[in-house]
Amino acid sequence: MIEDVKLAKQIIAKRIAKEFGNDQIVNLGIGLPTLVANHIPPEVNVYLQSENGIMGMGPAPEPGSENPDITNAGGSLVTVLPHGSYFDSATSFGLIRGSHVEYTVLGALEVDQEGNLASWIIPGKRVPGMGGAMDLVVGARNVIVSTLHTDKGKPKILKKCKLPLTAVKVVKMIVTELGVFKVTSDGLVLTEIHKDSNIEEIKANTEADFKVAENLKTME
Amino acid sequence: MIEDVKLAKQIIAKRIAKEFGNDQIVNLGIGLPTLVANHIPPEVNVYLQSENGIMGMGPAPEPGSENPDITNAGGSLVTVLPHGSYFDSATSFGLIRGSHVEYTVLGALEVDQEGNLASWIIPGKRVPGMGGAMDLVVGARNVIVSTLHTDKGKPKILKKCKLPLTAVKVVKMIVTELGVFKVTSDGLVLTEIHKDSNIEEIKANTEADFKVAENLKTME
Amino acid sequence: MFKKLISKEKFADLIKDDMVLMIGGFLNCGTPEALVDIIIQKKVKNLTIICNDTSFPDKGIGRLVAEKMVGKVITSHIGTNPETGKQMVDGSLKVDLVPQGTLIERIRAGGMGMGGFLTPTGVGTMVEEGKQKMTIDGREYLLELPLKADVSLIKGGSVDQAGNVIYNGTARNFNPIIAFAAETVVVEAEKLVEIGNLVPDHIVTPAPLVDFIYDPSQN
Amino acid sequence: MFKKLISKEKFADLIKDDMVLMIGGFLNCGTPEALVDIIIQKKVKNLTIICNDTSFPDKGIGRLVAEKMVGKVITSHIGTNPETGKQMVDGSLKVDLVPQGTLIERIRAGGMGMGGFLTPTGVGTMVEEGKQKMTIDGREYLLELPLKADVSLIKGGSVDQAGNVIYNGTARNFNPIIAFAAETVVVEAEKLVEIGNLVPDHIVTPAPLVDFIYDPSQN
Repeated sequence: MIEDVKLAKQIIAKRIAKEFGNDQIVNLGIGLPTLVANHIPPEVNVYLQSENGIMGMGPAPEPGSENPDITNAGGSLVTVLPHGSYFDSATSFGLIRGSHVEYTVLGALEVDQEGNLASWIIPGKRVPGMGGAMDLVVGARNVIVSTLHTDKGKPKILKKCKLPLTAVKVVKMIVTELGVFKVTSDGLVLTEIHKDSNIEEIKANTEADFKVAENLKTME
Repeated sequence: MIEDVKLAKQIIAKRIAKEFGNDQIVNLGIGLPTLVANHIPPEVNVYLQSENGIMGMGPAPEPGSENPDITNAGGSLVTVLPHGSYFDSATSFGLIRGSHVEYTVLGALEVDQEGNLASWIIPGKRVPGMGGAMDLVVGARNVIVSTLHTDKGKPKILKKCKLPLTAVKVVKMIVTELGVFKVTSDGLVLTEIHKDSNIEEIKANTEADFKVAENLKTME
Repeated sequence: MFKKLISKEKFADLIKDDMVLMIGGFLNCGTPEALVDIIIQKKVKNLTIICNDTSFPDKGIGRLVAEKMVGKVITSHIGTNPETGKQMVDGSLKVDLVPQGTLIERIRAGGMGMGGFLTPTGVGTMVEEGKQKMTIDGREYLLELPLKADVSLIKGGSVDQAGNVIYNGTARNFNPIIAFAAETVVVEAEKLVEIGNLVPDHIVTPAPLVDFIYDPSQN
Repeated sequence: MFKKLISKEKFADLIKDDMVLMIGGFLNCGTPEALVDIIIQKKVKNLTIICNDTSFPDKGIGRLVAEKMVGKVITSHIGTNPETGKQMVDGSLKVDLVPQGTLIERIRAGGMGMGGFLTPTGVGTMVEEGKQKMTIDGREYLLELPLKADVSLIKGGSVDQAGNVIYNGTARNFNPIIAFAAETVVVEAEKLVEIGNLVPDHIVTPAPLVDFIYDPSQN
């Protein structure tokens, strides 16, 4: 098990960044998914979209050049690239619902082997609201869940989500610090494994049933 | 009967222009309704909207300053006022369907005493399509029909439209060269009469039943 | 012509107990804070607020919640304002949680005369409770209904004296859409300009949608 | 990066018999005429065209009709093009007439992932034939379904090398909406500019919606 949480998150972010292609729209959720931006190769022109109404989001502003009217969906100050643009929320969710967003990357409270996702509510305990997550996971062409493999030692990849769902059968890929799973019509498949992990460790920390891909690769 | 068609149209246009108030959005149909613009008092700031995507439409351009990218819904070259703006067709019909247009003024093939309107098709003979008319008459707060009282001697204001309808029970006011009718829950009411006409003439040329308002006024 | 400028007092007169307000903004960005200030000073009661989120307790819409002026909120996210959650639990504030894309589209439907729309968002989740489900071309959708308000409060970037609005950056968010969906629309102008200073191709909210302009620098 | 410029030949390769095309424009304004020229030179067959109107026989979309390249048109108005009416009567062209506001909203629904929407337009008329009617809050509406296309052809005013578009005046019309609703989007640029020359607040069509840019001045 990779115990260093910071390192674990870097492993996940770095791997996810490899998925993106030129001219694609990508929406990165708050928290761990935000780190993915740091790993996108400079030669790949990804349009980072944030649901509050920005396309072509750039990095955080240099000190002294902050503009309070340029933020991301987490409320953090950001910048816009020279080929970026702004739009209203209806247009922003038109892009999202209309499958113009190629990848949405977000965290999970639970995810299961059918691709169901629970990420927005712990009834009686934590009710932040779904924000834009339900639209994002239903609308984006590819939903990638980025998550630490376990939460306080308990598996997060389950046979069946127990918490209220964000959406049904939408997740295509799950990336943890231990490996990469694809959700297929044939069930969950482990396609990549981190060099410091092994299949026994992953089995012990995963509730879901999964197959191991014949051509299992090393996660990089 | 006012035989001079040009004069008749001027009478109609002049009367309709009196309806409009400050800061209201008005959509004028092609043909006779377009003439209404010439009679709007300069102290009243009406926003002429055209469904192709312009707000605050101005008069035809001066020769030499035509811009092919500034047209009205009839395809004529127009101008935009300094407080005008442009938008896409979805926004334009959002304004229309959402009751932001105070008045729509349009012609009729037939109009009836229930406020039904037929204006878009003569089956087997003339099928131009409805264009934006169906949305306009359903969405605008007030539908004014501007029409010559008869077509080749035949009444246009009927008991019941015979041609396929543009919309059901939407017309609020009918203005012809002979007078002004309001469509009320109590039926058609003649509220104004042109000085050169009389009630007998209007009765002879109107198929619809109508009442004469107690305080019948002279149309001006 | 073009007498849309409104004073602090006249704006305060517009806002009454039990009203339904739409307020623009996304967390800390694009909310007409000066208009919120005036509402707070007036101490109105039992507002219904339709907004993207309830912001923070000391910011934007969050302040109206913290001042206990809100009876109901229709929103997509309350997680950044613990006060909203507290009042929801103690029963003093009713919270309707709506997916963000559905929320803005319901407002658009209200402002643009639609009776509703079909969205795939929320199918198979708690969101579908009580809603009509329809299958179109083999895919399930929820029928979502329009939202309207008495007053919309929007934050404009550059606003001309006629009421045309251009927004700054992501301060745009809900603002141009809620401008369609209320009986009365008030814009708080970041920068008030003369007519003719805005390019018609760049204008986002056409002037006649705006009833009143509030210029904080003149108040 | 930003290699979206397309040649006459490459654009011609994109367009094939039996395709569904959306084409921007309103009568004589805002149609990508140079792209239409290329299609006419290629002599394709049996296109389905989704557009506001069929323009005039010698203009825009009307030319495709006059050249008998269109098997079906979904549009709101054909009255300015006698050729459309003639082919409709002789049975060689199928014409679906749709109210203009419903047409553009169906395209928007297609491009923005809605399963349909409820409009009051057309209730009680021929337009309601075959459609589901629903009553919401005591008012009747028609359920209208989304439209999509294989390729959308749009006319841009100022277009940057990344594909961001600002439109000129009323040449905007259907263009920004059809940019959402097709697998492939080609913009004909009135004026091609360098990246950074357009203000992000003014951009109407965001770059990643555009797949190809055609610059008539370079062809």
